[in-house]
Amino acid sequence: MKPPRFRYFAPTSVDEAVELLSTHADAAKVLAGGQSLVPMLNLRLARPEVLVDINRIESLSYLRVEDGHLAVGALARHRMVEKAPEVAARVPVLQEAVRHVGHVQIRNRGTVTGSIVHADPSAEMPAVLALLDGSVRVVGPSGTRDIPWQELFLTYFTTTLGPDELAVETRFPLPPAGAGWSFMEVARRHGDFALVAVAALVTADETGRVKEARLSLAGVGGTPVRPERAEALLAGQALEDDVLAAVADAVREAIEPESDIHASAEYRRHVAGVLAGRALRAAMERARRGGEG
Amino acid sequence: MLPESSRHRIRVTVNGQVYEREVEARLLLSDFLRYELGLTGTHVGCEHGVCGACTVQLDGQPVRSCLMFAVQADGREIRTVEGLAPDEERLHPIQEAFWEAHGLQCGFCTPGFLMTVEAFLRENPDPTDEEIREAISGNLCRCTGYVNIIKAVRLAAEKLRAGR
Amino acid sequence: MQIQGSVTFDAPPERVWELFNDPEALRRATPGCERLDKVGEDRYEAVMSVGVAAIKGTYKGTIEIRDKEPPHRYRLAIEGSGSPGFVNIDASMEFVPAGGGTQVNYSWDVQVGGPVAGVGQRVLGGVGRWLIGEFFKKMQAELRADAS
Amino acid sequence: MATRYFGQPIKRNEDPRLLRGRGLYVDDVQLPGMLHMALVRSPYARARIRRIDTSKALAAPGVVAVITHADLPANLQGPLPPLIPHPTLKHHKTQFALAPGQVRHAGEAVAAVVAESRYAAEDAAELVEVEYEPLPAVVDMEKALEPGSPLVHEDIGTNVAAHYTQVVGDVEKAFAEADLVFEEVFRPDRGQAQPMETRGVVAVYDRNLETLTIWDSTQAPIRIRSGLAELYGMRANQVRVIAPNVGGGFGPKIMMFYPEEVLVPWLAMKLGRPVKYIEDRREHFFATNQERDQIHRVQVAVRKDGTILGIKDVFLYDTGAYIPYGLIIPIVASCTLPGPYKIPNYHAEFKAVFTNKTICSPYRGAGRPHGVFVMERIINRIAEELGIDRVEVRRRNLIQPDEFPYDVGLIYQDNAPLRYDSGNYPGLLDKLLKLIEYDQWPARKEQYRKEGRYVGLGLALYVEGTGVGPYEGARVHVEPSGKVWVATGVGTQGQSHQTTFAQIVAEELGVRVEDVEVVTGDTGAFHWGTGTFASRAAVVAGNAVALAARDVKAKALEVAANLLEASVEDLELADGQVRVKGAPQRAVSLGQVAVAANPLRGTIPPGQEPGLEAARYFNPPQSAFSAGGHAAIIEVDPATGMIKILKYAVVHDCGRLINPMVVEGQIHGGVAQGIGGSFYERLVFDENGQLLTTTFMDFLIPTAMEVPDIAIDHQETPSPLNPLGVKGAGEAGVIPVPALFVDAIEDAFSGYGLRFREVPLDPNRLRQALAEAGVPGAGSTAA
Repeated sequence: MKPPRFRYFAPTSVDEAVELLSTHADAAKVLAGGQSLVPMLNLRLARPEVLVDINRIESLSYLRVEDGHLAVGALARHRMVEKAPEVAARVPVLQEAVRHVGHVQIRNRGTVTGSIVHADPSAEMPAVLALLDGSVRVVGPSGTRDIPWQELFLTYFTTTLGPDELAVETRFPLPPAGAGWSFMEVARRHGDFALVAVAALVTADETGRVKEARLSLAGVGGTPVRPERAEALLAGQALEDDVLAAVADAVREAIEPESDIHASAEYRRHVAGVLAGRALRAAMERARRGGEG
Repeated sequence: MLPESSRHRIRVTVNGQVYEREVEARLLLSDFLRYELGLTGTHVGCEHGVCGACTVQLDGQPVRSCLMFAVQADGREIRTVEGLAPDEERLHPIQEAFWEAHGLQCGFCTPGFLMTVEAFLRENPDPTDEEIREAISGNLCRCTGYVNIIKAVRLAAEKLRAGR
Repeated sequence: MQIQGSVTFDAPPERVWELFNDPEALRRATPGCERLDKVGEDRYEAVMSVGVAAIKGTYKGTIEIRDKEPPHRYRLAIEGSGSPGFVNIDASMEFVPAGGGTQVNYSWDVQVGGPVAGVGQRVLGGVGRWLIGEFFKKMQAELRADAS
Repeated sequence: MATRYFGQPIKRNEDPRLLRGRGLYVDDVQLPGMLHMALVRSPYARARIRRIDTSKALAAPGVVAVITHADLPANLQGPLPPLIPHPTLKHHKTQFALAPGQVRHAGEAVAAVVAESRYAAEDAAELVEVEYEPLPAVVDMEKALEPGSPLVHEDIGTNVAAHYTQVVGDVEKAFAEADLVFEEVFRPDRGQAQPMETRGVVAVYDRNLETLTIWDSTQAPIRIRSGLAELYGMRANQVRVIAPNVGGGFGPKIMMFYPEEVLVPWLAMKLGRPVKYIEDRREHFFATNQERDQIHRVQVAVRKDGTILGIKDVFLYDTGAYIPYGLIIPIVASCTLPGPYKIPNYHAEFKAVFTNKTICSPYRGAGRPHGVFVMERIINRIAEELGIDRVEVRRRNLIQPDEFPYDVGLIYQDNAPLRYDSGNYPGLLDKLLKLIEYDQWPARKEQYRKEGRYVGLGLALYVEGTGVGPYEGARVHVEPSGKVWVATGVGTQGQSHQTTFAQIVAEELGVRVEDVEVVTGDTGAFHWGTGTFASRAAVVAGNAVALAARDVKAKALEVAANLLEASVEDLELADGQVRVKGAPQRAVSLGQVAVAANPLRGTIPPGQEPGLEAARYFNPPQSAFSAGGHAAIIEVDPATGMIKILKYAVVHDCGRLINPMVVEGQIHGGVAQGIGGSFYERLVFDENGQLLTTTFMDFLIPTAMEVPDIAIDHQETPSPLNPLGVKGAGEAGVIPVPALFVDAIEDAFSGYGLRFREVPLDPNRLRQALAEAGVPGAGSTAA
């Protein structure tokens, strides 16, 4: 298990990186944290001719709260997000989710933006992006654009990013003040890919009913899924058993999971409904406490 | 059919010593440490980033050396198990704790555990058992069932706190 | 791995049959198909670059159309191999009149082997389904392009 | 009173080097001019090889040689030698160094590439063009027995390698007299040992000395040495095999031979340069032996008081594509089934079946988990059918302490009668119940149920045959420095021989444990023996060490008696000295005695051999039988099928303990592997024989998050069969885990009529079963 040959470039600016990507187009792959790409290289399943390593573009290593967003630079490692006080304070669901990403060695190296554009449908970060209606900022030869998550993910490991475009930032809109949150995951072992993961965000009115609820799921198809009908069902409701049962049904309708050796599609469908209910309850609990953990 | 591989001159500090070498771009950091520098204490168990045997510290933080290329370590600081003990006579308190608690059997996974635990205890000097389990869950051990490793980490934390 | 489904085409079975026997259309619609050379009656040699994201492999192999019953059904036998492993497909395609159009019922028995099977099982089903879906979408586009 | 070493939890001699990263594993061996081998492996489970074109690979940069079957010398072209024959093993088919025109499992080696680096070798391996004619594969052992099934070996006309039956008593009569008769089918699935270090071989040939030196991560260096010498037509002493530090073994690292073990030394001789092969993890999944799939169809005859009258177990054993290791696993499974219970009438019958899958050979437990799983499931079924508590059913069938030696009536894997040497099974059970607080369990379980939690208690008992022959040996040698040097043939893969053997010597010679250096696994240091497997090293080699140390002691006393002008009876060994009892100032150091025993001038008595040294062998008359009981409390989330182990308890009896810390470590590791094999680890083959689990992303070894703390209590019933009174402990931890695991889960859902007959379970299977049984929350309408 040794990687095949490739040519390696380590640009120190975004412009330089984009130029390299334009020159080599389909032959090139961006290397950020490398925690998904390098295993595939070692297994010789990925064989790009050129690697553009962006780890030397120091300007991309940042976390900022700005104009209602948490902006996560392309070199911000999972660990940086996990430990950042502003993430804990402003986007706690992201912090809760990031703890499920691999193990500490992986989180020290892997990047949030890399995980998102890698577009593994079982991964946590894309599900959080969908939950918060976030976007990815990309720079290409013709300039900068923001791709909303709905337009980003096509299917398994496939996004609408052009081969000459570099994702430079992930933009998570800040959840409403006082929103409760939860991220729950069923994985075979701690740190494994999710069989199913559910993120929930809930705001409550004075009577303890749902004002707005959002759900986002991973592991249930080719992309992260927001079950819109389930979300709509929740508005104005108290989280009683019958409401949650209807929500679970709506969640199960909204997804098309696959079977693999670890879990059947039926299992994933079932557990998606279960976790949705549990995550909503946990999020509501926090919403009642005014969004405090 | 196969593309050419680029070669690069790198300068890496490993356990305080500076090494300059020319490497092929695809050379894994784990192989660089083991075969170019002869630091065979870093072991390779899976080469796909799960087992943690190859864990080293990059600028003080544990990373999997099988998921990095040597060229990426240019200008950085690496610490391996060979850099843990203060000298030939003494072991590091974490090494002592693994010895006393029988935290190793075949010893193959041990260097990876030590490098993970050293960074962990720097951040969290007085961890709970649950925190210890979580911290070492990226390192697989097939011999010990982890029971004595957890005991060793607890003991190491005590030793380090006492030595402070 | 079994992948089944049906797709509707806006043309009668005779026309759809023709489309599904047109090597140029098949080549254009097959994801990653770089070459499709006729080497005998209903027999082609193909080079395909298939995969998702960085995990792409080039497969060389043969495609054979068998058991033809125009314009009702045929079978596709596809065999390819490359460095990521091998893919063998036995696909049955059925062309059924539906209203003014044609419903194509397909049942693909996909056998994947070698490294990609041992590593990619988690996503093979989903990716396979997606690729087949892309193929039919493009065939629909071929039909429309032809009609316009 | 001299310091005691035997029985003490002493820190390990081997650790300081390992902790500093200064072990020597095979991949750490680096020699000037070394070449690297990579193999081209079949992607098909069954195929004919039509053509191999190596020209492109040969032209690739850095490539030195590309070898196919046709390039091998005649002695390496045939099937490799069989390891353990058995009279009923009619078709002892063995593997090839490189496939000769046909492959029989995915991953079988087809060609070898040798290059200047592993990177270059892998590049070139991709360029070897192999044209295969794929053939239908047989993957399922039941289907392999159907008429018309594809044949793994066409020439024998069957997929049955062996059919073997052993009978005790009159089984038909037992069934005729029974109050209750039932049948069950159990299906343990396939798994793998997966040591953290994969396999590796390095070889270098010295043309001037005509000697071949091989570093091999094997559990049996001496046998590899002897076998290779024979294969290559060399004298045994021309070949030295060193198993340096071995990064875990657990069974599969003993094999005669893996293809790479034959190819690498031959290539080193042929090419005149050192050659290294390090198996990568993906290769390990299909190129290193596997185990565990069996199908047991068992019928049971019981009296209404719960006593078992008879058992008829007919099972299939999946051996994979070849059967080099013979019938050890199914024989051990048959012989382990009765366990601590009296089974007066027992019919054990199996067929070993070829399939187009990787070869099976013993993995820690080696059939024992199967026997225990079947037996303990039977006991629970009896308890359920008769409404008797499961512990009470066990009690009523246990062999009593006054019934030893107890003859089970079977022939064991060592071809000796299966006769338990010593034990106290009711004692074990009592200790186990106390450790798990069984008397409080009904109340606790009720409380959990009230809280809506599903928590169950499982337990299982077992007897483990350990310490099989034929023999091991050891040489104990005292240096002039007073330090003791011990060499033995068994290798170590983490079992702590450098410490436990040192303790045995320290106890006999009165020296400090750290002053005893033990060399294992180097045929240059000691060249008689078989290897480390089947929980035998401490028993067989340990006793050889003790006998050799006792001889050294006798000699030391004799020589010192001369030096001190005292009689032997008045002397003792302590603190590194031989001294006069009661007059410790009259003493000579052991080092001085060693010098005196090997004088440069003067005389030594006629008949006395030079040096303070002795070599001895120990040949056990039969196996020594360890026993134990495990219990666990496990919680299940019925909505997701996820589990949490709340408590785990072990009571273990391996005779006298040499080092309790080491024994407990062995148990911990075994339990973790047992947990893996019960819920996480499964090798999945598709219907064409493709292995779908070839990374640690899919084959799920438990992490520290999945393994609980483990409470251990010991019982010591010394073995009367060896001087130290010890029994083996290496495999104990893994054996009963699958049995108690499903017991706990069934208990958690008692009242729902669940019965699990397969292992490993997983969240998917478990939740499915709970949904089908109507457990609230598990059904598909649950929120």
